[in-house]
Amino acid sequence: MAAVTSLDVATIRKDFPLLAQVRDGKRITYLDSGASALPPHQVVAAMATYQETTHANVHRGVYATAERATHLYEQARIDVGRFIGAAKPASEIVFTKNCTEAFNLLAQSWGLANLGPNSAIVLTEMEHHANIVPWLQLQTRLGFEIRYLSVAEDRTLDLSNLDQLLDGAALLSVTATSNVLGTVNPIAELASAAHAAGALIAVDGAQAVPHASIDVSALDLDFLAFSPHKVYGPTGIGVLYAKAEHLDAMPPFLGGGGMIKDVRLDGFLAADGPQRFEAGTPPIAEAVGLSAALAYVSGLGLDAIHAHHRSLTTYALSAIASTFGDTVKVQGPADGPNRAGVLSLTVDGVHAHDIAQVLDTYGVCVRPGHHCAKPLMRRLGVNATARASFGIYNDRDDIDLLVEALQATVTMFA
Amino acid sequence: MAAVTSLDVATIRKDFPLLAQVRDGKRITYLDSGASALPPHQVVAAMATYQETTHANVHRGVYATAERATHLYEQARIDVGRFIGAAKPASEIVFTKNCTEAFNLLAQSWGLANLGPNSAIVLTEMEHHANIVPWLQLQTRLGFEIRYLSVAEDRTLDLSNLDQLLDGAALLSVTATSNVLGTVNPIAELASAAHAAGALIAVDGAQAVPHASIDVSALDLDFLAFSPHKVYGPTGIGVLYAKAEHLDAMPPFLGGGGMIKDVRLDGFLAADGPQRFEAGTPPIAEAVGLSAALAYVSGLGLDAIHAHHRSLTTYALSAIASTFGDTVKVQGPADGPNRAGVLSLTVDGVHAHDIAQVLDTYGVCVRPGHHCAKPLMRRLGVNATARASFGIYNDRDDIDLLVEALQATVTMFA
Amino acid sequence: MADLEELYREIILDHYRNPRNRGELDPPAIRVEGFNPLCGDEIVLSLAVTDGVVTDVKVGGSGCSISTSSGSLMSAAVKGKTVDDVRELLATFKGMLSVGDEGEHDPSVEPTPVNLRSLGELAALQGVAKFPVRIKCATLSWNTLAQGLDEIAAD
Amino acid sequence: MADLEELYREIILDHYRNPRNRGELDPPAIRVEGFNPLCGDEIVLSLAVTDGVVTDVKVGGSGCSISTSSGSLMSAAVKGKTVDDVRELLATFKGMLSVGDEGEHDPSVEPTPVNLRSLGELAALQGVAKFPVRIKCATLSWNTLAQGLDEIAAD
Ligand SMILES: Cc1ncc(COP(=O)(O)O)c(C=O)c1O
Ligand SMILES: Cc1ncc(COP(=O)(O)O)c(C=O)c1O
Repeated sequence: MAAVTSLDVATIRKDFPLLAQVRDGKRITYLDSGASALPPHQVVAAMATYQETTHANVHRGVYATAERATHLYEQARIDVGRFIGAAKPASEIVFTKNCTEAFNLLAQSWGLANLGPNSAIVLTEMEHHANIVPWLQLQTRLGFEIRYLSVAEDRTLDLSNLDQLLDGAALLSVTATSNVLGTVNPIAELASAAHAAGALIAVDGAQAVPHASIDVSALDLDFLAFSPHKVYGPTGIGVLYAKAEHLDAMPPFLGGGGMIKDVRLDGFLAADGPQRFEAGTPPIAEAVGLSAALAYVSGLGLDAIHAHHRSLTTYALSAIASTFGDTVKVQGPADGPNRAGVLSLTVDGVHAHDIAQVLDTYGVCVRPGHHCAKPLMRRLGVNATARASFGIYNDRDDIDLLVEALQATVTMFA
Repeated sequence: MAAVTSLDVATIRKDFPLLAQVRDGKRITYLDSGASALPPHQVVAAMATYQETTHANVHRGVYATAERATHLYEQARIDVGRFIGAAKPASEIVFTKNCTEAFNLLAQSWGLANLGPNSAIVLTEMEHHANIVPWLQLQTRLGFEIRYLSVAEDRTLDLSNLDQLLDGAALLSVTATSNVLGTVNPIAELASAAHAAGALIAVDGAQAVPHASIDVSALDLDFLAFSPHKVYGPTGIGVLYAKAEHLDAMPPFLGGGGMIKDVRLDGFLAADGPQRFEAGTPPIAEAVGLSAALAYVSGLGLDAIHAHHRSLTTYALSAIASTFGDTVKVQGPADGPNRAGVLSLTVDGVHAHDIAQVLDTYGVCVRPGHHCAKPLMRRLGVNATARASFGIYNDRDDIDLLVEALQATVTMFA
Repeated sequence: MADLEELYREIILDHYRNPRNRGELDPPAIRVEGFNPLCGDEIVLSLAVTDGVVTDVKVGGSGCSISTSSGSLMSAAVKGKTVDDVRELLATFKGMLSVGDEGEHDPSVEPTPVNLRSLGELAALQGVAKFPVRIKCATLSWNTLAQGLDEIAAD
Repeated sequence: MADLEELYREIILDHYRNPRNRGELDPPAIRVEGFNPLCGDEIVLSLAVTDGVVTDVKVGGSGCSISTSSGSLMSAAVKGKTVDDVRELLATFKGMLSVGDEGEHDPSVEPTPVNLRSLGELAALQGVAKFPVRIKCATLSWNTLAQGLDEIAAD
């Protein structure tokens, strides 16, 4: 069989009722999957079926429904583990509430146990706040050093001082793909550099996992966090992968039911494994939805998805450049294999809010703002961009409409 | 109009497809609402509709769908606030991932800012681990004193030394209803005692909110936490109410996007209001489901629900006593207005696991175990109970079947 | 598109392109920073109050057309007014945009009937009420102003 | 109900009602505690190993019929065996219950074909495999034993 290289967008769209809606005579052109992807009908149905036919609290019930709910929840853990190539899928995946909580857990558990006044960690200037603020919070408590890889003029990471920054560092925590620039960072290379320097590597996969297959074992990652709602799954759940040898040594984070072996009035004993980090009733229906989402994208094929996004990106970058010249800037690296489908647009004299507002009148959904990356915004010298980001349901028509709407914007504010 | 005093269970059941299922010739008798209530079709449909027609990330989008999603999410906050009588519904409700996270937030934010080596807080022996472990964790860090109200022989709280325990305490954190004993604690009285002693009061409403209306303003509560999935809502979301004057003074907890005003490489400025505590993408579909759940129970009427549960409880307690005498014990207070529909059963010589297992063969779903209340279990001198807990879809037939199945259990292990 | 023209009235685009009272004042004027945490807009307001009268105000920072024009219109409107009059104007302005006591916007609630005439040029921002997300842009400068007045009152 | 009789075989009920080797050993026997965090069952295992042979074992704590009978059956089965043989028995026992390498039970996977004869009376617990939640009850004493053996090996 020939390698699948393209998605059948027309068929895919049928799974997304939102895209069939017509409002004020316009259909919705959803170019905001980087913020949150739409969940396909299959995910919604899997959750609804679970909720209507199998719901029960997990882990403690003996009756058949509770057993089935527990099985579905634990199976979701295994599905996620397999999806990202975890060596021990049942023992290395923690379900959090979102990708952000995953970083808080990493900081407050691994970080608290492993960092101190003489430690250092390395982040980058292009991180999302989720991979900055938890470290700043912990820094206030422990006083370690935070070093930043900077963003080069070509909008890739400046790796010229990587070894120097890693020297003596305990952790490199870096995004696989920038949610603003679309830069795809060289994770394999960063992982070996970190390990060579004796540091661990944590990867923010929020933007990368939806677009290409990531294999934590092949890449030798210590930690990976991502957001199910950006992989066509539900809100209310997040994922932290931690290599078993780290997870098993990490102290608990949130406390409560389900994460303990024993509780007395004067102390408690924490449970082993992922459970130690899952206090309280977990996101059960959401785990079921996440499983369905991963099955859905696996069915399409991660390679096909990647190729589709690459081709849209190339088309969009060249359409924007040829239509607008320098008037509309795309903040990010030039087109190439390491350029993801995230287009941060800026227009001199027109604020991102206003771009997005005018685009909305065309049904074109893009997101204006700092995209939770204020340090990067300062580095770029802009205070907001209007970001178009691609998903499996987008096609060239969507980009043509984006260009048309951008033209109207430029005219309006000229 | 006459006061509604009973629920039309037959009609209600139609909203719960799970209850219509027949497995091995038996229908499911769900007596585990104390662990997690079943979500009615209305809740499932509200979430599915949101997911299929309105999903977008909240707070940052300008386009119509994002605006609508943001509105639904913020409206859910207001709905929750109104449901519990918050004075400022838009500003006093924080969405967490579950009730347990609400207590972690309380401890790590309010507690961290207000407790120290010379402080004391008061809990009770009947608390769920969610209202113990977070305080034990914080105690390890700060070294304050934790005092416990004990459980009296009649299985109510022993209040004889309340004033003494409150003396010099900063907080009383207590469950409104015990998830093991069904004891309904005198929250109004406890709130005034706490305030008279200069302490704040936090209430664990996980078991109480589904059964009776709670008005945080009338009761003058400082904090209230509860679990949407126990109020016929979805998993993946929790609620913390905090009086605005406290909330506004509380430092951030989890860090990341959405909870900041500004982030620089060397520090950040936290946002105001509930947003400060909602880092990352929130549980949007879940908030929509929660709104639908609160509308559903409000439609039935909290007073009617309360009366229904009271009547089932009276019926069950007397059926069990008359059938089994001393063979089957119900751990908890005698029947009365302050006795909730949570029946923790123990049988000498038969372990709770085995009770639940045999009951399952009748399709009767009860939960065996320590119910995340190990300190209480030690106080009761048992290591597990088999707990039957009532919901709006239960009726006397369910209790008759429970009794029949219990009889088989006793015979089998005699 | 009708709504869009309501939003981007000529007067708003004019104040966006040529904002009045740009810059900063020297001390003893006070300096207040405002953020729209959702979009990254920042405003730096300098405020001079003498004997209960706003004698001067300047606006720095950067934002979208709505927040910039609102800041510009506000600066022109409050200069020379007493603090009490400014607070009243603020309340009227928020009423026009249906912003509730808790700062929230409830689209199901009709805008408070306000005396639009009393708002003068500020009434141009009326169209924002139809765009709930943009209301925070329109109120950013006003909330920052209120914070500044509170700081002065607290001294 | 057929399954239920499979689960509660006579031999299991017998070991539940009359557990063998109850109690604790004095030092130098080592003491290991095991918890089933999900249900509150606790087990206290005393273990004496001399020259690579389990010379004595006693079981305390409290649990359900499955965990109690499993502990009782285990104690009878391992006494007098070499540590190596005990580890092999443990693997066979877990195989019978389809417990994977990570301790998880996958109901979609057929139980490993094991030599049931080599398990002797322990084979009575075979019916537990059909009740995934109870597998943790059946393995609690074995996991606690394994922990004890590891502690001794680490010395
Ligand atoms: C009294 C009580 N508090 C807290 C909780 C914890 O709720 P959740 O598991 O939703 O975090 C529960 C439910 O298990 C409970 O019954
Ligand atoms: C790169 C990156 N990291 C982290 C996050 C945070 O994800 P979440 O909001 O689901 O916690 C996002 C999404 O906003 C992101 O794009």
